[in-house]
Amino acid sequence: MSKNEKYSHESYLEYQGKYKGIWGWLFSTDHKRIGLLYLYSIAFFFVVAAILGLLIRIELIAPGPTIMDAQTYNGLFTVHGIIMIFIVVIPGLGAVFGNFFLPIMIGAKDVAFPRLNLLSWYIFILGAILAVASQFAGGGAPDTGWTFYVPYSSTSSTNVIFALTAAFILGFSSILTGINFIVTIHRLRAPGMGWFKMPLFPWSLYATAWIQVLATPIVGITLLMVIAERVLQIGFFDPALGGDPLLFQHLFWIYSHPAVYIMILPAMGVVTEIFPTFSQKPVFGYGAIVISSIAIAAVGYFVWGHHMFTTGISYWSRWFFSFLTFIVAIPSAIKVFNWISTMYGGSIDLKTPLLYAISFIFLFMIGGFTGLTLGALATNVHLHDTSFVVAHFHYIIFGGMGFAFFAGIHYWYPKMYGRMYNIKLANIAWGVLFTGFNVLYFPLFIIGIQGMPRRYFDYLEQFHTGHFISTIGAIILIIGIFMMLFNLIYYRHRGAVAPSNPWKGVTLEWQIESPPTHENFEEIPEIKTPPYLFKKES
Amino acid sequence: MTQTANHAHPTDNEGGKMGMWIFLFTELFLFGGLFLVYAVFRAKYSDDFHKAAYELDALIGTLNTVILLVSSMTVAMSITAIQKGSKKLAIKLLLTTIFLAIVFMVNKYFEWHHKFDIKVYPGSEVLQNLERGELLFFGLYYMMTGLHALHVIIGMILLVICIFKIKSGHIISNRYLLLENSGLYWHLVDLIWIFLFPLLYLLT
Amino acid sequence: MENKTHISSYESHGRVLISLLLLTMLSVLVTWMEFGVFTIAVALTVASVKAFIVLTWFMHLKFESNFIRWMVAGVFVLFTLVLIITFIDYFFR
Amino acid sequence: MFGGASNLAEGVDKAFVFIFTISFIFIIGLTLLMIYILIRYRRSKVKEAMQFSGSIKLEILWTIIPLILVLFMFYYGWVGFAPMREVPDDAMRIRTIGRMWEWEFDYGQGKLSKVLVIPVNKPIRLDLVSEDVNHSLFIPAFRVKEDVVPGYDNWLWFTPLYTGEYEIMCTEYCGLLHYDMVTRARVVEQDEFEEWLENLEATGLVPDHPGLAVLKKNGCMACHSLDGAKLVGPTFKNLYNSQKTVLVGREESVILADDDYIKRAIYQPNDEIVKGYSRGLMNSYEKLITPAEIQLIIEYLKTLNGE
Ligand code: HEA
Ligand code: HEA
Ligand code: HEC
Ligand code: CUA
Ligand SMILES: [Cu+2]
Repeated sequence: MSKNEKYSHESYLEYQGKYKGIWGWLFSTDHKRIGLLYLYSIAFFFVVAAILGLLIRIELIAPGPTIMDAQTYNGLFTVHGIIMIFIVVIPGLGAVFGNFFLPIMIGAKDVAFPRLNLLSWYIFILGAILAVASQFAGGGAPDTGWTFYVPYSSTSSTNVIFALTAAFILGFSSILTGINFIVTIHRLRAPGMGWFKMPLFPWSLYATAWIQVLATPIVGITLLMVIAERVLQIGFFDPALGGDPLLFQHLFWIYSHPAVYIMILPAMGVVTEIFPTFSQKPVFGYGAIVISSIAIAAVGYFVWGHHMFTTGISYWSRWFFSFLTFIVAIPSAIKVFNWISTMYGGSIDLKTPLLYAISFIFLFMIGGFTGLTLGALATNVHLHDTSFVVAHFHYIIFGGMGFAFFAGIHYWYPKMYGRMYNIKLANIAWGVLFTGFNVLYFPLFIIGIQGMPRRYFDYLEQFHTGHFISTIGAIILIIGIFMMLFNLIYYRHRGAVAPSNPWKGVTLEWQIESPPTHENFEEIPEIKTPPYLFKKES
Repeated sequence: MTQTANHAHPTDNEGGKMGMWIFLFTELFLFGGLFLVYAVFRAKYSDDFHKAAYELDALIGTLNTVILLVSSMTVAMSITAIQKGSKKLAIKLLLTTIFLAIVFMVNKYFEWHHKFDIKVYPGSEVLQNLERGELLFFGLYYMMTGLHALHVIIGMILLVICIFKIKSGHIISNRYLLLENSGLYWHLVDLIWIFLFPLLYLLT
Repeated sequence: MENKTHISSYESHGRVLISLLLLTMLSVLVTWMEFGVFTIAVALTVASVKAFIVLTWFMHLKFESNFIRWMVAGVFVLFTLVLIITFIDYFFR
Repeated sequence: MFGGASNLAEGVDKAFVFIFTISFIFIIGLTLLMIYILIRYRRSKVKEAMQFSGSIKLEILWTIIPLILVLFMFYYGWVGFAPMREVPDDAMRIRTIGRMWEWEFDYGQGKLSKVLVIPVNKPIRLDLVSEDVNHSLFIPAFRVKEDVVPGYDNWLWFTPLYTGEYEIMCTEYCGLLHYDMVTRARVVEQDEFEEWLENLEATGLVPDHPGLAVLKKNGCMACHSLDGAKLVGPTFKNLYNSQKTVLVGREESVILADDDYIKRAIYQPNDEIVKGYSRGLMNSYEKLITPAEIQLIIEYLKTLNGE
């Protein structure tokens, strides 16, 4: 098995530092190993939450109780939501690919604070375990929905405090990662790499990191206040004690709307790397993409109220938030047009990563336009808290961030492991997954418009067909996912040895061996050219 | 815009300081959330807030303000001392700071203790029977000063660590990032108090 | 590296402290004098001035890189915006 | 999605049609464009990629066009929404109570119903009250939804256009039986509605007259009776518009207990003392009771006359 002789240097996978074996992983401050730690742990929690998602779907296959009771169902979608949002997608791309590739792409040997980086992972694990434990411990699974709306969350007798604490801790981990990335990008770019010679994935991480740093503390303190409310009867949000339940929603969404951009920006960054490589062509509108990332981060901070259009916030508040919601769609539009133009006129190699990337565009468009439908005041009144919203965010989170994640893993897999997966199988898996995805979520739009509320354990007869088709889709989707996973796991050790630059990419990570050595670069490269220059000069 | 090419170890002062500042931003927003809540309830119950603020002892508040300001100065001076190479003076100044911090906490203790004595603590019956606005005021008071006190304690721990590092020669006149960052943290504690003080004690 | 470390003198720290103490006195006095609705405005303005002083001298912003200075300003602006936007709701209810 | 059964549905559906049309055009158009590009520029056909990297003109173009389109979307959304917050004054008001996990509609006089029965073609205003946690009242056919938040007076309104039965659902998660918090809205002709209301049994408590509520809230009943009994203070029965003998200082005089007198009696109780009672017992309520509330009290006092 050991073909290490092939590598001129010892790869980071074999590197023996102070600690050996498993400890060499658990105590490693190597950003690549930490990236993989995140990958494995996030994948694990993804599978857990996905199984919960599947159970939700099975329950909804027909009206009336099918496999569980209402309380279980309420716990299921809550924990499904908490794990997916706080453990899988918010750290997701940033923590896995960001950790692994950010330093390499900017020509650094590691992040700015490697030990802090490892600490973030431990904090993350602590929070994650707590979140999962909340499902089983004492009072029963929390049943508040991932949004923890008061007063329900301050009265429910389930393990809400567990879940709140978990979310708080996970937020802390997210903040530390953000700080690390910002400083890394500021301080450790290779000589000659000015801001506008930096590849676009680091750029998107930079914009994301700022949101992480500036928005997360708000939800932290909010969750603390809910805990205080439950434990000390302080009552900031309890109307009986003079508090204001809507204030909680303001505070919650001040964080949680920017959080959706924490999820999507790195995803956009990943596909922005993929299009030029597979078209063998510079990215179209580099500057526009950079500016739009920053614009999304900046404007995205001020639209939180669009989750509260029907709560009775003031007329002008609704007006303002709706208006800004539409404005924040523009940078996303700019990106879509630039991606498509990047492919135009290229020499396009339709390999698995590109397949995922174009389906990302497709699904993101559907998710985005339905987002616009939700952002308009009149239509929001009808659609708020219906399964239309559920379909919107699955399209944009799973279809967007999820597919970008799959694109990324198929793109960088050879670099990370030095092996190739089976491309044919990967393409078939993509087909199944893509079909299943649409069959699963598209019907939810339709029944949502017909008035199917979300978080409903049971439903009226007229929604049966839609739910039934949707559940079938879930099963197809899972088959696709398992094909993909099998492919990635099986060929991890058995695949053909990957060349250092299988896709003929031009960014820095493709200029070093696969897998990279412990310190990435023997010598820090001097950057003289813009990041996406495909012309062979010599 | 030049780079430290080496393995990103704490020798990158500028980076370390930048990281600290960004961390301070998150702290500001942590309290920012509370300030937001304060603003909303104050707008809603301004009379009750006035009434409740009378209950607080403005004298202790003022005293604690002065203490924190002085301690902020001693920390700043200790950095000057280290830069100039006078280890002894730096340690003395840090000890003064910690002493002041302890005085601050003792004051706080008496303040809270008194409140508990007259049964004004979260969840107490006396509190529940007050006007809603006053109740919220005390809720915010405990939350804000409590969180602030927690920061004071963390700051003290950091400063103690600094003292040891100065003694052991890890912090010296051209390498004092830890001291600088701890100092920044301590100033943040002061900064937040600068706002807490008028909002909680002076609004009578 | 732009390592132009600035060493502040003890005296300058002392002067900063004195001005801070004076401002504290001012805000205490102001609240005794009862400016009505303006009391809070005055108290907060004084607090902001104090915060500015602490940031500039004690926290050394005066001698820091531009990036950090702009970020600090940005953070305060951001918080103000969030406050204002929240109040678009509360004022017009 | 069509078949909107209220006056508000049209504006909402217009916004739907507009946004969905644009969305379909863009999603289908851009998808076809992508497929075309993938085929036209596939590697087996195009060996050498063109090397260009941007165009300011295009960037401006595809910033401006979407911007204009989304502004229209915003406009339609707003126009469809604005009437939802402009309730006509003559709307029929029904207090709507949401509690875990049922709806209750209060038609006044203690008449409570679990089903919303309303006359067709009449503006209806539902005043939303929550007794526990957040709920949200959703009537898909009417395109209306508004949260029911404890401690916060929220409302919604609509005019039903057609008779028939429509679903009402709770769309804000509220715990165990959230999914079961559904009921119906029955829209009927005016006379049928009146008949139904007539026959509706009063099962609930008749809510207090708002004036009485003010009196109770301020503790007036400790000293004043409603039935003629003499307590610390004089009774309220038959007080309004009666002739009262009062002492101003030491002078005795007879005055008419009109609106103004009642107001003085509450704001400056010790200026005129009713004969037979002592000064200083009742304190001024000037800070506690607003003039509007006094008006309510007066309205209530009027109901205590006669018999
Ligand atoms: C990754 C996460 C993510 C992202 C990126 C988005 C992006 C957007 N979201 Fe979404 N959203 C969620 C995750 C996300 N959302 C979640 C999780 C919820 C539910 C929370 C809960 O209640 O549990 C939610 C809910 C939600 C609501 C509240 C619904 C309700 O409960 O009533 C609204 C309302 O405005 C909204 C709007 C939008 C808009 C306008 C965008 C825009 O940013 C989209 C921009 C994209 C495009 C516009 C498409 C691409 C552009 C083109 C193809 C070019 C052509 C364009 C034009 C002509 C305009 N979202
Ligand atoms: C990232 C976000 C994410 C993802 C991926 C999913 C995935 C799925 N979700 Fe979703 N969901 C949410 C986020 C997400 N969900 C949120 C936030 C809510 C709201 C909760 C609330 O209301 O509070 C929600 C709510 C929600 C509901 C609505 C419940 C209700 O309102 O009553 C439903 C119902 O159908 C549902 C179903 C599913 C299904 C069938 C999947 C399936 O797609 C899952 C199938 C996927 C798999 C089985 C994948 C297996 C994965 C692997 C094997 C790992 C591979 C990993 C790597 C290689 C890293 N979810
Ligand atoms: C402590 C007992 C007390 C309370 C409480 C009290 N009152 Fe009175 N009230 C009196 C007495 C005694 C008098 C008669 C002396 C006078 O006219 O001032 C009086 C007189 C009046 C009169 C004039 C009656 C008349 O017959 O001319 C009015 C009207 C009145 N009260 C209204 C109120 C209202 C409204 C409240 C509550 C908001 C209230 N009172 C609370 C003791 C009380
Ligand atoms: Cu009531 Cu949901
Ligand atoms: Cu949002």
